[in-house]
Amino acid sequence: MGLTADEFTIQFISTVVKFSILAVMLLQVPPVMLLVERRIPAFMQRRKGPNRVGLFKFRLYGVMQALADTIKLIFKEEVVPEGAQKVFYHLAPVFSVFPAFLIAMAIPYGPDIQVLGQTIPLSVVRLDVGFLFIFAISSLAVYGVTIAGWASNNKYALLGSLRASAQMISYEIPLGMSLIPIVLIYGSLDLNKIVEAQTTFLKWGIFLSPISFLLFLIAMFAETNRTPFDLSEAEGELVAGFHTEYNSTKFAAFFLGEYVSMFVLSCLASTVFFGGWQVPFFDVRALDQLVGLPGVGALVGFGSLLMKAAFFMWLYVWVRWTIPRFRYDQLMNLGWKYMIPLGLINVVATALVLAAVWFK
Amino acid sequence: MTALWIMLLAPLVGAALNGLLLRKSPKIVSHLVAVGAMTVSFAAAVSVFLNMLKNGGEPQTYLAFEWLDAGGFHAPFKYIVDRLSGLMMLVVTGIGTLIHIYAGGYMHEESTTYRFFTYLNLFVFMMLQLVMGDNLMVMFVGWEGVGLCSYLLIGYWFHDDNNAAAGMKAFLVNRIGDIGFLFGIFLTYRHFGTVSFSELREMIGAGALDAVKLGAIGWITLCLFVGATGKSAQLPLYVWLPDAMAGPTPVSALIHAATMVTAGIYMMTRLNFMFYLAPMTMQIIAIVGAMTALFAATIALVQSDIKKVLAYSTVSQLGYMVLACGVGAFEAGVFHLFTHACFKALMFLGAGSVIVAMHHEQDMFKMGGLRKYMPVTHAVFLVGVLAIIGMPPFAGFFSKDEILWKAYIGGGPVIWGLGAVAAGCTSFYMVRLLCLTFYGEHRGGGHGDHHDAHAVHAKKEHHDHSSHHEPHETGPDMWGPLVILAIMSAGVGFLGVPHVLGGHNIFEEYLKPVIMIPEAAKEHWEFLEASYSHSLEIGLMVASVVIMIMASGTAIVLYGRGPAAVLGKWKASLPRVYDTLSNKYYVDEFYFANIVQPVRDTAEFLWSFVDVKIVDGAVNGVGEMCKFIAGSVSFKMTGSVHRHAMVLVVGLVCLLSVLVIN
Amino acid sequence: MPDFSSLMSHGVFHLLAGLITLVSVLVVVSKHPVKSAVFLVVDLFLLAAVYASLESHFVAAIQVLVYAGAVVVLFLFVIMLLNLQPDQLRGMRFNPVEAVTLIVSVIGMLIMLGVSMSGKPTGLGDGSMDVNAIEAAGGNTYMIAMKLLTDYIWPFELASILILLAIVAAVVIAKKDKKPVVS
Amino acid sequence: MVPVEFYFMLACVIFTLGLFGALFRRNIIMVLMSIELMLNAVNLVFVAAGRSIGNLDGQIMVLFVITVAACEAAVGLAMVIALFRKYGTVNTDILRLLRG
Repeated sequence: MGLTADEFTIQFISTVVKFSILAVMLLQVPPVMLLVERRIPAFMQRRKGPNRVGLFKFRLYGVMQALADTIKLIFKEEVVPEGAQKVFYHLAPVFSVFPAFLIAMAIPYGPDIQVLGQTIPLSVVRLDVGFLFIFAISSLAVYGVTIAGWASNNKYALLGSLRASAQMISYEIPLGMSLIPIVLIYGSLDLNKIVEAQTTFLKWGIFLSPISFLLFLIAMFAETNRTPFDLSEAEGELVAGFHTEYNSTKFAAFFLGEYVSMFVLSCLASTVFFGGWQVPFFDVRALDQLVGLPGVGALVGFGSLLMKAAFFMWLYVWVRWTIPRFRYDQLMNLGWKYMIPLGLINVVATALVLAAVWFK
Repeated sequence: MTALWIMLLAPLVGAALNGLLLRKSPKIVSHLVAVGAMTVSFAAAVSVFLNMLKNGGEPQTYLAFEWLDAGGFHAPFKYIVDRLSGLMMLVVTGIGTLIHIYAGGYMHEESTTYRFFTYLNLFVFMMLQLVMGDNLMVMFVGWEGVGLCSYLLIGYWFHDDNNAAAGMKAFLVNRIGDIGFLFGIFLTYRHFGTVSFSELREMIGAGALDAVKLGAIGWITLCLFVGATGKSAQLPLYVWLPDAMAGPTPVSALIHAATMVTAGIYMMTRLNFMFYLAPMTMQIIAIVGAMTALFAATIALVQSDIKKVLAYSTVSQLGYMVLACGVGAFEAGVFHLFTHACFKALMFLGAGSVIVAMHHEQDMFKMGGLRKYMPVTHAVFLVGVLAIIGMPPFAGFFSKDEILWKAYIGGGPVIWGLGAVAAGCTSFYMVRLLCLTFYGEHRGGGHGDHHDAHAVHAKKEHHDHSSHHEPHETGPDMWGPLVILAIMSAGVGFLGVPHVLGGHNIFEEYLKPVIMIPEAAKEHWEFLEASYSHSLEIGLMVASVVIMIMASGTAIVLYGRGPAAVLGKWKASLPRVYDTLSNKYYVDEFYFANIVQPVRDTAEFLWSFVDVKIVDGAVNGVGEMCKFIAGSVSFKMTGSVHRHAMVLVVGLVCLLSVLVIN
Repeated sequence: MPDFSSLMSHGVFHLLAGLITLVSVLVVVSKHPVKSAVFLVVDLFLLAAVYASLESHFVAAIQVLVYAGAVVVLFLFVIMLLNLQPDQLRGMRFNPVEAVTLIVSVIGMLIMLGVSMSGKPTGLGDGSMDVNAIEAAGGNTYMIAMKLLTDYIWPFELASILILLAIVAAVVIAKKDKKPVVS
Repeated sequence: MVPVEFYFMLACVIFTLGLFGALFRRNIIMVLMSIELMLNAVNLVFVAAGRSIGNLDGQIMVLFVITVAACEAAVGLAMVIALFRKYGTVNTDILRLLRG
C-alpha cells in the first residue's frame, strides 16, 4: 500500500473532487425529473403541462418550474406529528438518501484518466467487489422506509413502510440473481472490468443474457417503489405510504433519495447491460490520442453513460404513466413464484453454457 | 456375458416393478410384468446354457462385485456356470415361467396379485442366487432368500391364522437346518480357508489331505446335510412341508415341489467331492433318505387332502434323491430331481386346476368323476401319475430305477427294499388320488364346508361362484403350461436311458464332469464304476415294475369307483395303524410337546421375570432415582435463562483465568 | 518519508473503533428495541468498514448484505409485528448475582485484553496469503472463492443445507397452528 | 499498519458489551441482538488475525459464522414469535417455565 506523500495527496484530492462533482450531479437529478415527470405525461396525454414558469419574460418551456417546485418544497412549513419517535423521525430521510449516494460512488462513469502520471478511475471508489458493494448498500435502503413509517406514528405510514420494505426485500433477491449470470459471463465483480469487457454491441449484457435484463428491469422498478410496484404509496389505499407524515425538507429528502436511487439503478443497468461508458463501434479511450487533449475520451464515455441512464429514467416515467398498479399478492407472487425461480434457472443455465464453452 | 446378468436380474427387476411401482395397477399388468420378466430370464438362461455347451461345459465364473473381504475371508458375489448350475437354472427359469403363466389364471380372483407376483419373482431371483453362486456365502444368501420367499408365500393368505402359522413353522424349522448349514460354512472356512466351490474343488482334487482335514470334512458334510434336511424336508425336519401347502397351489408347485426343496440335493451334488470323502456321512444320508422316502409314502397312503398327498409324495421323492446322493449316485439324484421337477410341478398344477374347478375344495372324497368335466386336466394328470409311479417309458421310471439300482449296489438289499416298498406305496397313493379325483361318480355337491387352508378366501368365493356349482375346465392359460409339462414328463426320461436298455445314459454323461471322486476315497466308491451282470439290473427293474403294477392294481380295485366298502372294515379292524398313519405318526404332536412347549416356557420365563423384573426394573429404577433427586433439589431452580447464562459466564471466566495463570 | 496511507489507516481505525464502541453501548442500553436494532445496523456497518480497512472487501460486503440487509431487517419486522413496548431498564439496582456476574465479566474482559495484548497470533499462518500475495494471485474475492470451492467445499454445501433447514424450521415454528400442538 | 492487538482489544470490548446485553436485558429480542454483537466481535478477531498471519481461512470462517448467525436469527425470531403468541410476552422475568 505504500503510497508516497504526493501520490497519496493526489489520490485523496481526486477522490474528494470526484465525490463533490458526483454529489452535485446527483443533486441535480430530482429537479430535472420533477420537470420531466410533469412534461412527459403531458405530452403523452396531449396537453401542454407546466410551460409557463420562466425567467423574467423568457419562458424556456417552463424549465424554471423545477426550480419553483424545489423552492416550494424547501420553504414549506415543517410539521412534526404528535407522538413521533423524534430521533428516528428526523433520521429516516438520511437513511433513505445515504445508500443511494453510496451506491453512486461505486459506478464507473468513464474510463480511467491520467493525472500527473497517476491513473484516476472515474468512479469515486474502485472496488473489486463493486457488485456486492452495490447490493449491500442497496439493501440498506430498506431502513429509511421502515424507520420512517414506524417513527411517524401513523398507521398508514406504518402499513406503507411495511409493504415497501417487504417488497424491497423480496425484490432484492431477483435483482441479485439477475446479475449473477453477468458476473459469471464477464468473470468479475468489478464493474469497471465488466464495462471494459463490453467492447462491441454483441458483448453487451443485454445480448449475452437477455433474461437477466428482463429480471433486472422488473426488479429495478420494484426496488425503487415505482409504478407498477408503488404499493407503498398507493394513494387510494394508504394515504401516501411511509412519507405520509413528512413534508417540506424531509419530504424533499425522500424525493431526492427516490430519484437518486432511480438514477443510480439506471446507471447500473446501462453499465451492466448497455456497455456503460463504452460507445459502440469505437474505443473512447482512443479519442485522447485522436483529438490530442486528455480527458476527451472520458468525457465522451461519461456522456454515453448519461445518455443510456437518461433513457432508463425516461422509461421509468413512461411506464409510470402507462401501466396500472399491481395488487399486493400479485406483486409477491410475481416476485417469489416467478422471478426467483426464473432467476435461478437463468443462473444455472448460464453456468452450464459457460461450462460447456469452457470445457470445449 | 450379458445374458447371465440379464437372467439373474430380470426376476429382480420384475419384483421391483411389481412391488414398488405397480401396486395400484390392474392384475393383468402385474401378471404380464412377472411373466415377461420370467420369459426374458428363461431366454437368457437358454442362451447362457447353449454358450456353456459351446465351450465344452467348462466351469466358468463371473464376478459381479466384491462383497465380503474381511482379512483372510473372501466371498465375492461370483457366479459359476457349469453343467450342473446350467441345468438347474434351466429348470428354475423354465418351470418357473410355466408356473408364472399358470398362476395368472389361478390367482385371478385375488385382490392383491401384485404382492403374489412380487414374491414369486423375488423367489426366482433368490433361487438363481442359490443355484449360480460360486461360493457358500452367495449360496447361503440364496438359501435364506428362498426361505424368506417361501415364508411370505405360504402365509400369503395371512388373514387366516393357520396359514400364518404354517409360514412361521416353515421358517423356524428351516432355521434349525440353516444353523447346521452355517456351521458347515464356518467349518469349511476354518479348515480350508475358502468357501469358493471351485477353489475347494481344486484343493481337494489335489489330494494330500491330512487326517485333520478328513475328520473335518466328516463334520462339515454332516452339518451341511443338516441344512439339507431342513431345506429338502428330510427326516426329522420334514414337518414344515406338508403345512406349507397352505400357500397358493402355484407356490406349492414352484417352491415346494420343483425348485426350493431340491436345494439340498443341489448343494450336496455341488459339493459331491467333499461328500465322497465322508463315507460315514454318506451312510447317514442314504439311511435318512430311504427312511424319509418310506415314511412319507406311508403317510400319504391315507391322506384325504389332495395337496397333502402330493406334499407327502414330494417328501418321499426328495427322500429318493437324498438316497441317491447317499449312495454316491449324485447324477442319478439330479436326474430324478429334474424329472421330478417336471411331473410334480405338473401334478401340483393339475391339482390346482382341480381345486379351482371345485371352488377351493381340497378333500378328495368330495371330488370324483371329474374326468368328464375337465378332460384336459385329466389327461395331463394321468401322464403325471404314470410318470411318478414309474410306468415305463415315462420319465419317473428311468430316474427312479436309476436310483434304486444305485441304492442296491451301494447300500445293499435293505436300502433297496426300503426304496422299493416306498415306490410301491407311491404307486398306490398316486393311483388312489387319481381314482378318487377323476373317476367314479361326482361326490361333491358343489362345494360343501370349507375346512381347507384358506377358509376366508373360500368364503369370498361363495358368492362369486354361487351361480354355477358344476366343476368346469380351466382356461388355456392354465392348461397350456400343464400340457407342456406333461410332454416333458413323458419325454425327459429318455435323456437317461440306462445302458442295459440299450440307451447310453446321456444325462449321466452330461453330469460326469461335475462329479469328482477324490483319490483318497477311490477304493471306497469303486463299486460305482464296477460292472455288474445285466441280468441283476434287469431283474431289479422288473421287480420294481411288478411291485408298481401290483400296488396300482390294488389301488384301482379299492378306489376305482369311489372308496370301496371294504376300506371301512379295514379302518375299523386295525384302527391303531390307520390313526397313526392319518395322524402322520404324531410327529407334530411329539415336536410340540418336546420342543415347542419347552421353548415357549423358557421364553415366558425370560419375559415375565428377567425382562420385566430385572431389566425394566433397573431402567425404571434409574428414572425413579433421577426423579427423586431432581425433585429434592429443583426448588433451587429459578428458571431464569439469564441466571443460567450468568453462572455459565462466571465459570467461563474462572477457567479463563486459570488458563492465563498457567 | 512517513507512510501517509498508514497514518490514514491509523486515523480511520481509531475513528471507527471509537464509533463502534459508542454504538455498541447504545445497542445494549437503549430502551426501545427498535432503537437497538437501528444502532445494531450502524454498528454492523461500521464493522464492515473495519473489514474493508483490513482489505477483506468480500467479507465486508457480505457483512452488510447479510446482517444489515437481512438479519436486522428481520429483527425490525419482528419487533414491529409484536409491537413491543420499551422495557424499563431497572436502573443500577443489580441483585447480588448480577452484580457478581458484572464484576466477573469485566474481569474476564480485562483478562482477554491482557491476552490479546500479550502478543501476535501464531499458528495456521504460513504468511503465504498476505495482502500483496493475494493481490498477485488475483484478488481477495477470487482467492476466497477458490478456497471456498476447493478446500471448504463440504462445509460450504453443509452451510447451504443448514440454511435450508433454518428456513423450513422458521416457517414451521412461526406459522399459526390451528390446533394446539401437543407437547 | 494498525497492529493486530488493537483489533483484538476492540473485539474484546464489543464482545463484553454484547455479553452484558445478553446477560442483563430482559427482552429476548434484545438478547438475540446482543448475541449477534458477540458473534461480530468474534468475526472481527477472525479477520484481523487472518490478516496479520496472512491467510484467508479467517475470512472463510467469518463467512460460515455469518451463515450460522443468519440461521440462528431466523429460527430464534420464529421462536420468539411463537412464544409471544403463547404467552403474550417476551420478557424473561415472566417466561420462567423451568422454575422449580
